[in-house]
Amino acid sequence: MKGKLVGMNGDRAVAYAAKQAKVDVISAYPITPQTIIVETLAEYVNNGELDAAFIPVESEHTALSAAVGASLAGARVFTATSSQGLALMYEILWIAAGLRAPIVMAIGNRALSPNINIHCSHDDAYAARDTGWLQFFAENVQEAYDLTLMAFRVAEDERVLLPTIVNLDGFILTHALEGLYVLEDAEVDAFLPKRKPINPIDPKNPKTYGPLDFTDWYMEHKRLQFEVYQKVGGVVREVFDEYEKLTGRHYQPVKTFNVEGADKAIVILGSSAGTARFAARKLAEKGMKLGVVSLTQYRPFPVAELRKVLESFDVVAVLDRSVSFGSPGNQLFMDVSTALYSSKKRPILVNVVYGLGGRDFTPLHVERIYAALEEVQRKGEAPEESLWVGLREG
Amino acid sequence: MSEASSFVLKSWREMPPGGIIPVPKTSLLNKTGTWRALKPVINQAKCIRCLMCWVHCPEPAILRGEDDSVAVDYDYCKGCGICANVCPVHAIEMVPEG
Amino acid sequence: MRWHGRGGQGVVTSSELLALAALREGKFVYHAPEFGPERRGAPVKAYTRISREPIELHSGIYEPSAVVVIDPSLQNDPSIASGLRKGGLIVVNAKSPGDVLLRSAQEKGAEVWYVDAYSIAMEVFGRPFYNTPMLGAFVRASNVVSLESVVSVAMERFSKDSKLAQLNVLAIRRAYDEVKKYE
Amino acid sequence: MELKTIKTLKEIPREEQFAPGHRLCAGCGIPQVVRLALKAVPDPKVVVNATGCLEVATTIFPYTSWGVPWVHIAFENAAAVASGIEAAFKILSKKYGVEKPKIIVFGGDGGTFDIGFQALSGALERGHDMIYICYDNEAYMNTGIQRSGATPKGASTTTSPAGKVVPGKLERKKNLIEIAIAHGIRYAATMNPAFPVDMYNKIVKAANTPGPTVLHYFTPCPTGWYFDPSRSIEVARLAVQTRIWPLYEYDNGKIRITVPVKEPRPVEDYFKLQGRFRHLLEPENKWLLEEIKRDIEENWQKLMRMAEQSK
Repeated sequence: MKGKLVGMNGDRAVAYAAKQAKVDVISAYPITPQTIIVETLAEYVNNGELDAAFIPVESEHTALSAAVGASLAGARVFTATSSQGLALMYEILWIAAGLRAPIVMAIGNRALSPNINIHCSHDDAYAARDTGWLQFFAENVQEAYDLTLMAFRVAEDERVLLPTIVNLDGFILTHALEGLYVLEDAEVDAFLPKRKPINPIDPKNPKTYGPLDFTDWYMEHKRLQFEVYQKVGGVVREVFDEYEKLTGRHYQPVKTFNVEGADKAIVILGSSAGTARFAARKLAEKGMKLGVVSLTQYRPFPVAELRKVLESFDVVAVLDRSVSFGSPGNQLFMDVSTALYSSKKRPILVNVVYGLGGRDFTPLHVERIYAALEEVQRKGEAPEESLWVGLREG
Repeated sequence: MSEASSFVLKSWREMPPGGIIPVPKTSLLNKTGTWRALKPVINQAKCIRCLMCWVHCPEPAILRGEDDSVAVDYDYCKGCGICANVCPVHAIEMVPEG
Repeated sequence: MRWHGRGGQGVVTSSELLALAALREGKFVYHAPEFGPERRGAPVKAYTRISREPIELHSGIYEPSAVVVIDPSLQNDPSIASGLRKGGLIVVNAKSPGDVLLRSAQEKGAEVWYVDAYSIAMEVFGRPFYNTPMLGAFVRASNVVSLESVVSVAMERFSKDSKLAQLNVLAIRRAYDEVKKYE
Repeated sequence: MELKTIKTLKEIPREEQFAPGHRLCAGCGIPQVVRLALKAVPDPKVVVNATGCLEVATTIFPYTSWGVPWVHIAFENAAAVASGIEAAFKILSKKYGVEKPKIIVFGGDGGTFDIGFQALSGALERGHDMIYICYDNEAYMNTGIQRSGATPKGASTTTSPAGKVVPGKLERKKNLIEIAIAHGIRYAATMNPAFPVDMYNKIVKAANTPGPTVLHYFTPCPTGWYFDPSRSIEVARLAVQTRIWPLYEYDNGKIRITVPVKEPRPVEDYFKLQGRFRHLLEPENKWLLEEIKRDIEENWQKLMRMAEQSK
């Protein structure tokens, strides 16, 4: 591993990456479990370690509104939020993407109310899935740091120009200290030079940003935006490759473990992927083979990559740390189902709900899921309902 | 103006990212003079060059000359009649179009 | 390990310093505070996972190898030793370990170590700061990291205030020396 | 560079940075403040606009009336967006020598008094260098004349219609200037299109004041107030002459009446010109008319006291 080994929690690692990215503007509002990011950045600015404007806004709605304004002005902009804060930003999420403002935002993933809860669910990230933001999920503190740096590169690439979310599980990563390797400032400077904005606000070259767009042009504008997402995957891979050359750390949109020769797998997001691999190793000791597939890139959804990986399985559990009420499945399940539907060979899918509101996800749960997959495989048909693991008995 | 028209005539596939309008004042291509039912006519002999009509015109469609004489830009005048009403010497008359 | 104390006692700091010391020795670590709204005075926990292999497991710790009781009033809470592995370790802040604790230790076949961190803290800081002395005691009892690693991360942590850094190091060393195994 | 105030219309710069061809209603009062603000504040400048009449009518893709950079994000956040742009230019200017523009914000009364109130308060508290201009046409005109927190008592709107039981809006209008001043800002003023020199000079003073300033502009709306478009300026002037819309400024702790009204005109003169108030002149609504007159007198006396104390 290249770099200097340090111990940090996820929030601090993200803030450190933003500092090394030499962000110009930080516009953010505190909310648990993201707050440490904002506090750390305020400290960097007030101690003179980071030359940036820190806008201590009065709400998340303003945090993102100001971020969009600053980004249009040509600044490199960072913000962070969680749960209710992201929900309050919702209106502006679409606008940031549509106006092609390459803001980077960290989300300390947290369950949405009611009832109020500060712990991890993926409700917030999922609620942003249609807004046009790119999304990455970090599995550990190292990834939270790495993905934050890479997010700026992807977001600001002139083939992309889209705001980007880095998700890290609330508390499980935001507040957890792990060892991670950080780059030297000069290395980050070389990887991530000063932003070169396209069409920034310039009084010498006046442009109109965010006009009314009626029936005659709105659709064409959406089509133009739509076409960008077809190119993002390629840019992400370029950035992953370049980052690997710099750090020795390998990233890919879809991460696989133990998939060769396995007929059962689980698909999962975030910190639980490691727990799933840990459990898969234990299962392997007992002669049971479970593939673990985790998504580092969630939006745009890596359809082709995922299809290639999953087609060979008989049964696949898709794990959602959220519930999409009244939908034909929960969020990741719907994504995976759609991605696989047109495949010639497709596995039976089982939707699993786990870990809501910080309910701990343990290797025992993975074993239960494995048992459920065995049963589905035996019966040859998918269960009607989703399986909830970790729910209280009785 | 030529800048404005060249932008508007481009294919939508060449529109810049973010739905922006990349050049200023393209509304000059939208001649709102067609909205007008009554048209202001300035009696230059009466005009005292006070600029009241010029400052109050919402379009703006009152052209201000170097010598502060005024003229109506009928391409854009919507015929609201504010100019005639604010003229202290009644030098502007609203007359029906056509 | 699992750390027990009360909000405001630096429970999280102890766990974190231990993790940083292990990291310095080339080990892999995961440290997490108990996840709850911050509240001063209420019982709180923190968790440290240390391994020679990369740690992928991100779940809570239910079967700790060791338990450290930072707040003396918690040692007779019967849940202190819950999940403790057979042959595990309990380190308590006490002049002498209490009956409830000893009973559960016996059931688990756990080793009990104890140190009067209250007296050490009062003598060193003049205030009941138990967390760094208990860290020193735990390091001695567990040998999971070296005393010097812990001292160096403590020096760094309190580097803004050299007096405070020295006092913490003194507290760590004294507890390291004074902690005793209950026979 | 200190900008200069003027005494006559002739001193107002000729250059127009706001182009015709926009689709505001004939006789609309909004462009007058826009034109004067763009003239009074020299380049470089950036305009931020809340959703509202001005925004929708002047930037219908691909047509824009703006000759300066213009940004619209949403309804409730113009002051927030301006905060971000201001902060960005400040740091970009420090780090890379980019020239720092003056920020002018335009928000309607909905975007200022109501949905954008929090964002405005936050921006004023944080002290961003911007001129915030509220063009107040006293209702949500863009969506079809619904009441706002700026709709005056007695006015009939589509959500406060003058009915058989309730004769229009019964609540008073918020006092934007007092709210703005309470944030500790240094300059705030009311403006009216019938008094263009007064308006121009207030914009100049706002531009000369570092930090946030708030200008509250009376916007006659022929469509929503039901009057003949040609009488826009007459309606505006009457608002001042009846003491309904006092023209004053708050400048570094001092209140000053900028257009004194020694002999006020009867409020009925103002009301009878506008369909939104006509019901107030019916005998059964006399009680409301009297109440409104008392409010106007009370507001005026309060203002006079504040002006007196400032001397």
